[in-house]
Amino acid sequence: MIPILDWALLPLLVVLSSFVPGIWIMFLREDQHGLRTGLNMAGAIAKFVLVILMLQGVAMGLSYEWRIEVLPGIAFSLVGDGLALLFVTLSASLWLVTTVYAVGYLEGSPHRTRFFSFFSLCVTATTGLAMAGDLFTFVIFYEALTWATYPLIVHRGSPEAIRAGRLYLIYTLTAGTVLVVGAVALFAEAGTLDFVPGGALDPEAVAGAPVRYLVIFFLLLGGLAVKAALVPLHGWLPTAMVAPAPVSALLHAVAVVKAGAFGVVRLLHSIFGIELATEMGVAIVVAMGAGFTIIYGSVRALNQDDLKRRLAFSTVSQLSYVALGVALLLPASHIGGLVHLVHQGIMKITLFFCAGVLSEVLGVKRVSDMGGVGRRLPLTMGAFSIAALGMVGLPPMAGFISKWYLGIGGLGSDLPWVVPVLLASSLLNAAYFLPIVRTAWFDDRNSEWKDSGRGAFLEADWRLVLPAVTTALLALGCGLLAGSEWSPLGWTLLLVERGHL
Amino acid sequence: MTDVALWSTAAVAGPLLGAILTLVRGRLFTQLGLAVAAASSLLAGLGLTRIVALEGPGRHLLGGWGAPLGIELLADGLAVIMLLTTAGVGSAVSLYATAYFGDVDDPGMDVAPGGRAARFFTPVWLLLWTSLNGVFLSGDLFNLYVNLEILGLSAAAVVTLAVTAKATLAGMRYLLVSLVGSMLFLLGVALLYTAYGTLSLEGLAAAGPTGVVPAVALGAMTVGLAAKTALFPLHAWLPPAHSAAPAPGSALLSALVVKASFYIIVRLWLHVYGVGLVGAGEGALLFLGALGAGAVVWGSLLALRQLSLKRLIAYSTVAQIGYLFIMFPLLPEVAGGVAQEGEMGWRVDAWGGGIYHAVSHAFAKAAMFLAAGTMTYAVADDSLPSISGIAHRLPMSFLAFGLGGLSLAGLPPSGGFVAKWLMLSAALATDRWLWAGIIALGGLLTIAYVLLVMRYALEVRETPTAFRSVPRRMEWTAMALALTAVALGFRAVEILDLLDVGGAAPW
Amino acid sequence: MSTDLIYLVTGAGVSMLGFRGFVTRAHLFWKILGINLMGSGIFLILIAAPPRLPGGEADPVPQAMVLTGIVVALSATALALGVALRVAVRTGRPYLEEEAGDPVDHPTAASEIRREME
Amino acid sequence: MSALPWILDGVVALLLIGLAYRLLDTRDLFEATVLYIAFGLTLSLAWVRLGAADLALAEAALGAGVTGALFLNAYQRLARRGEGRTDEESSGLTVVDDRVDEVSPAAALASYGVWGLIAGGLAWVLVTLPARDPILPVLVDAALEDAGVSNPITAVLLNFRAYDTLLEIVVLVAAMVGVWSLDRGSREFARNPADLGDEPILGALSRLVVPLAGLTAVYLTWTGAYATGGAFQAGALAAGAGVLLVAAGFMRPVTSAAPFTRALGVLALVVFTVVGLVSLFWTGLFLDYPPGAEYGLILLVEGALTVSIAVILVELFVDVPAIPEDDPGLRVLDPTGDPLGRVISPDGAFIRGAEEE
Repeated sequence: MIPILDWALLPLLVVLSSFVPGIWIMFLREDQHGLRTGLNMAGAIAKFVLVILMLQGVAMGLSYEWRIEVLPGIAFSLVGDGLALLFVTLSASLWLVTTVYAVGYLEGSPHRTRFFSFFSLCVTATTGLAMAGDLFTFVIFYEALTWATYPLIVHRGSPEAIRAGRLYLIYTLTAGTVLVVGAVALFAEAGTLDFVPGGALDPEAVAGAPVRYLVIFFLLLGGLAVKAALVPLHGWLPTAMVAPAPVSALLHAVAVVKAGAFGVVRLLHSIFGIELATEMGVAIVVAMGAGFTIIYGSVRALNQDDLKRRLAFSTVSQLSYVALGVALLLPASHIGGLVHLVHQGIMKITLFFCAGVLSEVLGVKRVSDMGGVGRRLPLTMGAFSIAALGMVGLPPMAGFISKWYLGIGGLGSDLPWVVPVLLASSLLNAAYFLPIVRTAWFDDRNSEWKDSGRGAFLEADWRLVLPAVTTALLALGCGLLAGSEWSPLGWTLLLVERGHL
Repeated sequence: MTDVALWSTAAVAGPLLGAILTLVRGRLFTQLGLAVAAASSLLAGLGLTRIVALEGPGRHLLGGWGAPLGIELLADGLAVIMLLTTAGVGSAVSLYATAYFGDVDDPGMDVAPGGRAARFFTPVWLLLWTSLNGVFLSGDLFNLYVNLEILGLSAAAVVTLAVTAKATLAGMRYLLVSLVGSMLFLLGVALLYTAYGTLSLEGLAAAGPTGVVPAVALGAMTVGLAAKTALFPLHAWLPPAHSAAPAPGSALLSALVVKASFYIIVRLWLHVYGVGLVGAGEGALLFLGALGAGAVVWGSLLALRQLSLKRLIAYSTVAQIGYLFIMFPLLPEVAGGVAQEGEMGWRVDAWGGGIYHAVSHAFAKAAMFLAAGTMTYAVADDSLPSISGIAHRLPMSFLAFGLGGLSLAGLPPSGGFVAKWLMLSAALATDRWLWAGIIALGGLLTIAYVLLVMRYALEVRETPTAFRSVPRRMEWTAMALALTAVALGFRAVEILDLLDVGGAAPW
Repeated sequence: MSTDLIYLVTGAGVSMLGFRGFVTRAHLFWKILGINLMGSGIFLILIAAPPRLPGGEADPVPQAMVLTGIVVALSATALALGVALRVAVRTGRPYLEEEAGDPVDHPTAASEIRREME
Repeated sequence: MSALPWILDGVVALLLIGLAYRLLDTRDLFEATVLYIAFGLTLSLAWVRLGAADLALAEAALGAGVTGALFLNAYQRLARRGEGRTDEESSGLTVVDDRVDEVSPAAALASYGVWGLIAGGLAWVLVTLPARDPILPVLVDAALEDAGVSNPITAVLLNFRAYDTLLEIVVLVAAMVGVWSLDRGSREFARNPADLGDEPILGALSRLVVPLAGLTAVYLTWTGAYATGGAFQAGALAAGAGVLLVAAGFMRPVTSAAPFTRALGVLALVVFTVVGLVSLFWTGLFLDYPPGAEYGLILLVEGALTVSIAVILVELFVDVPAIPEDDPGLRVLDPTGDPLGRVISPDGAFIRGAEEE
């Protein structure tokens, strides 16, 4: 056994591995490209390796915890348990890929020092949030994430970007305040903020003050739902897609919306516990909200011509699978929801990578302009197609696995509308993704291309193409190799087996 | 000689000797005086903290007489925390000031209108420091009055160091308010001496002041001190004064000076009078809290309407002072309940939250004023549009401002977050949802005006404004203060433990 | 005893007259005079109120306090007069210019931003 | 019991109230100033009636004397400023308050009524306060033999509550430093240096008065230990002599630029602090004079106090009206917003700070 495996500092190191480069980069000069990229890559690789080590350790039955007491009874704690690792692995690996992509994407543009600094800090906040051992720590990173993301969203500095940034801040900061109030109320009432698998609250205490806990639950949910983009609190997300493509990729797949969704999972799983939440009747509310969001997002995605906007509404819709899965009191739907957390991330990041390539290389931003792009950029559009088909849920793609489990859960549920919602959503997914694929491959070129990437080693800058291909293959692999114990599904099943859920 | 005697003497005599040294003039003595003051204050703060943490509250019988005949210096958790805060902020601001005012030996100082400020800032500030430490340690009412007068005169002198007509008027207003505030305080002292025949705070606490005369006395003293603290609606003097002063002065006034009179209010209300321990006092606590809530809302809204950088920060001080007073209604264990004497205690989280806010605000606000001072120094203008794009030229100052704002807004991780967490916890645990709402709303408003500044600072203008380079020291001192404000968010336990020594309970 | 009472009432009267003068007069010199009278009134209270010593002497502790207070008031007056003179020099008039409520430098920062963005 | 004391007290009290009312009501600054001095003198009568002889002396010297002189001095400056101006903004109006709104008698009555009610309430609270036994005077009496001096007030000031007195000197020094910081270091007192010694009446007067005042000051310092007197009264007297010397032109106006003046001004502070520190290291407590040395140390401190107070008071008298005339250079500064005025920029150039580039 490698000695480092049971090192309690590992979670802290995972967080620091991007924090230190982030701060360092902040003080670099704009022209220190080599050092900046080096720091970025070193941080990304270090984080990836550390997470793999932790993954090993947890698989072997270890668990990690690092804490310092901040206030009496409240600690700043980082843990590496199964659920945390599910998310942290996702962000660590996708960050590695995104860093490569971002370096290529932003080549030659101004303010890269600022960008990469906050890029690293953004991932720091995400990993910290993933490994938060209690609600206090979670809140800290949740708020930090807001601040780390804001400069990325307004990066371009255009009035549009600034407006999007302001909208983002208004939504998320208000939500953050609500979350803090909820967290304090929870602490004042229950005296603990720790995340405990299966729920940290004492059912009898909750029964003693049902209204109070109901208020607390909705405060916390309200705070989380904004980042998770649950309708009607999703307004910031489609606007925020003015950000550079790597940011959108990160925002939609890894960081912000995932933080919200993960928070909902933590809320239902590790604070209230599914049984208690169901008993209180709040789980159904969450499920209904999620169901509505799934349909609403899909419908809105249908008539968006702007590719990134379509993808954004798709995110609104897809993300609620996670909340829906977790809110249903059934093992299968849990598995589906959690696995979808990972699968959606991988697929959605692929889609945004590809959208970025399209706009960067060809200048194509709208679906209606995409005629024939597949022939010019076969690798990219191949990746896009794999991810899009996965989103629709075609076997043997990753999306199929999650929808399968969700469907099984839905069938077993008392709620008659779950399966129809899932079916309708899949149809709608197909309705807004398949036309894109068809246009790209089978239509003729129908717009002006600036076509800047010719003569590159691949069809365009390899730093743009390879990440997309990698994540697409990853998505494919997650589906094909779902039976392996190292796949997201395998890991989730392990968690269930260990009783972590 | 006991350690308490040594360190409490050092806290007062150190800055005093420093002030005398700086009156010799010249760069050498200016720096020597600052060094003596900073070193003795820091050592005194740490030494007393050690004693208080290990052995409990300490006392120093000045002249060997002891209360009530003589004057005692008292050091409990609250006092040493304020001493340490003052030492930390004061040292950083002193360093900043040596760069900001330039070389006092420079013959050009005689020509530049600002030369006066450069020559006299240090002695005035060190006298101010003496009185701050004096206030925090004093255990005697009349002694507090004398300290308050030193504080008032030297603080007003800090404002009038700036030569503009605005600054002169603002300093005049500040001085007058300060003097009348002291007079009201003295009236209270006279009433209490008449009624109880002692000036010792502990002696008065032991006498258990109740009845009409103590109530009138407390009322007069509170009004006077609230005017000095700029509690809404007695705040009108603050924004002009704090914005017109030279930047290091603004930092000191906002971070420390207003806290001194607040500190005396806390001492009187909680320790001497124990107001609210019986049901009757709760109305008074609510009243203070309501004024605090008014300050939070009004100050923040006006901050949003300013187009001058330092004035915006000054209004923010008005708002943040409100939080200090929101502490009071959160203190009683039971909300709205009329409890019997002895049944009720103070909530530790409200107490800790209030004081923690005072401390983290001191660091954060000092950082913000210093950073703002650096920006105005660079462009020689104080209006928000003139600092357009400054973030790209003074990134460290910009960051210091941002981190200070982060703490001010109570966003994690920061000292301000811990403070707001504690106050929220006190409010929610006793079902005071309205107060929780105001605390949360104030945080959002704070974010709004901090962002307003950051937005200007980030924006890039077509025509660059004139810009002169800034001494590095001015940048990193602000940064150090901001980082301290943030660091306070990681380890509150020890500070709260220290606050427990002496605690909030009546003496 | 009666002497004390007379001066006690006088002290209350003088201090509040001073306070009133401070509040109502705009001229800086009268404001400073008002503060001084307020102080004198409070000094009277301090000496007249506490119990007298057997020989008719006043309590020495308040006497010392008032002695200190007189010097403090003198210092404050000196500085205040200095600043007041400078106000007269810099603004042309020795008055505390009334700022109506909370002044705002410019209409609103928000509208300014909006104007700039257009 | 005769009615005389009653009548006397009544007259003094009415005089105090009447003077206070009138001086705050008048629009003429000169009248107000003179009335203020009269008020101070009447107040010292009240102190005598209240059995506080030390206060009477101090009030006459400091309250009425020095403070009155400060007001007169400032008045003179203000009036002189008004004379030279032709623009209507500052044409002599500054010594006549033209900002008093005409109010109807009813409104005035209402205003005084409200304030009278407050004062009445305060008085009522004080008058109805139940009598208590003297507490501190008993303690003072008991501790007096260890205090080193026999005048209880001096004992309180320089021994029991010596810390207060130390800080009181700090207040004085703070005011002095504050006033220094207001002026620009170069100015003239009322008299031109060329006219030094050229003032026959003042000259004769000072030849007569100054030595007398000096002697009395020394005596008062000395006597403070056991009888009425003390450093503050003595310092005020010496300051009066100093002011006379300056006014008569025998002495160059002392300025903040003079190191000797600064040294004398903080002398008391230094001596007092050093005595405090020496006793800290000797007996273990700050200002706890070593047994047996009390009298000597108190006398030392008193002496230093007398000197410093005299110097500071003369300083204030000279410095307060020496605030510089309006300086066109300053006018330019305001719009730039730099409160230090280091950026004089008619042409947009930086005068200071440029070398830091």
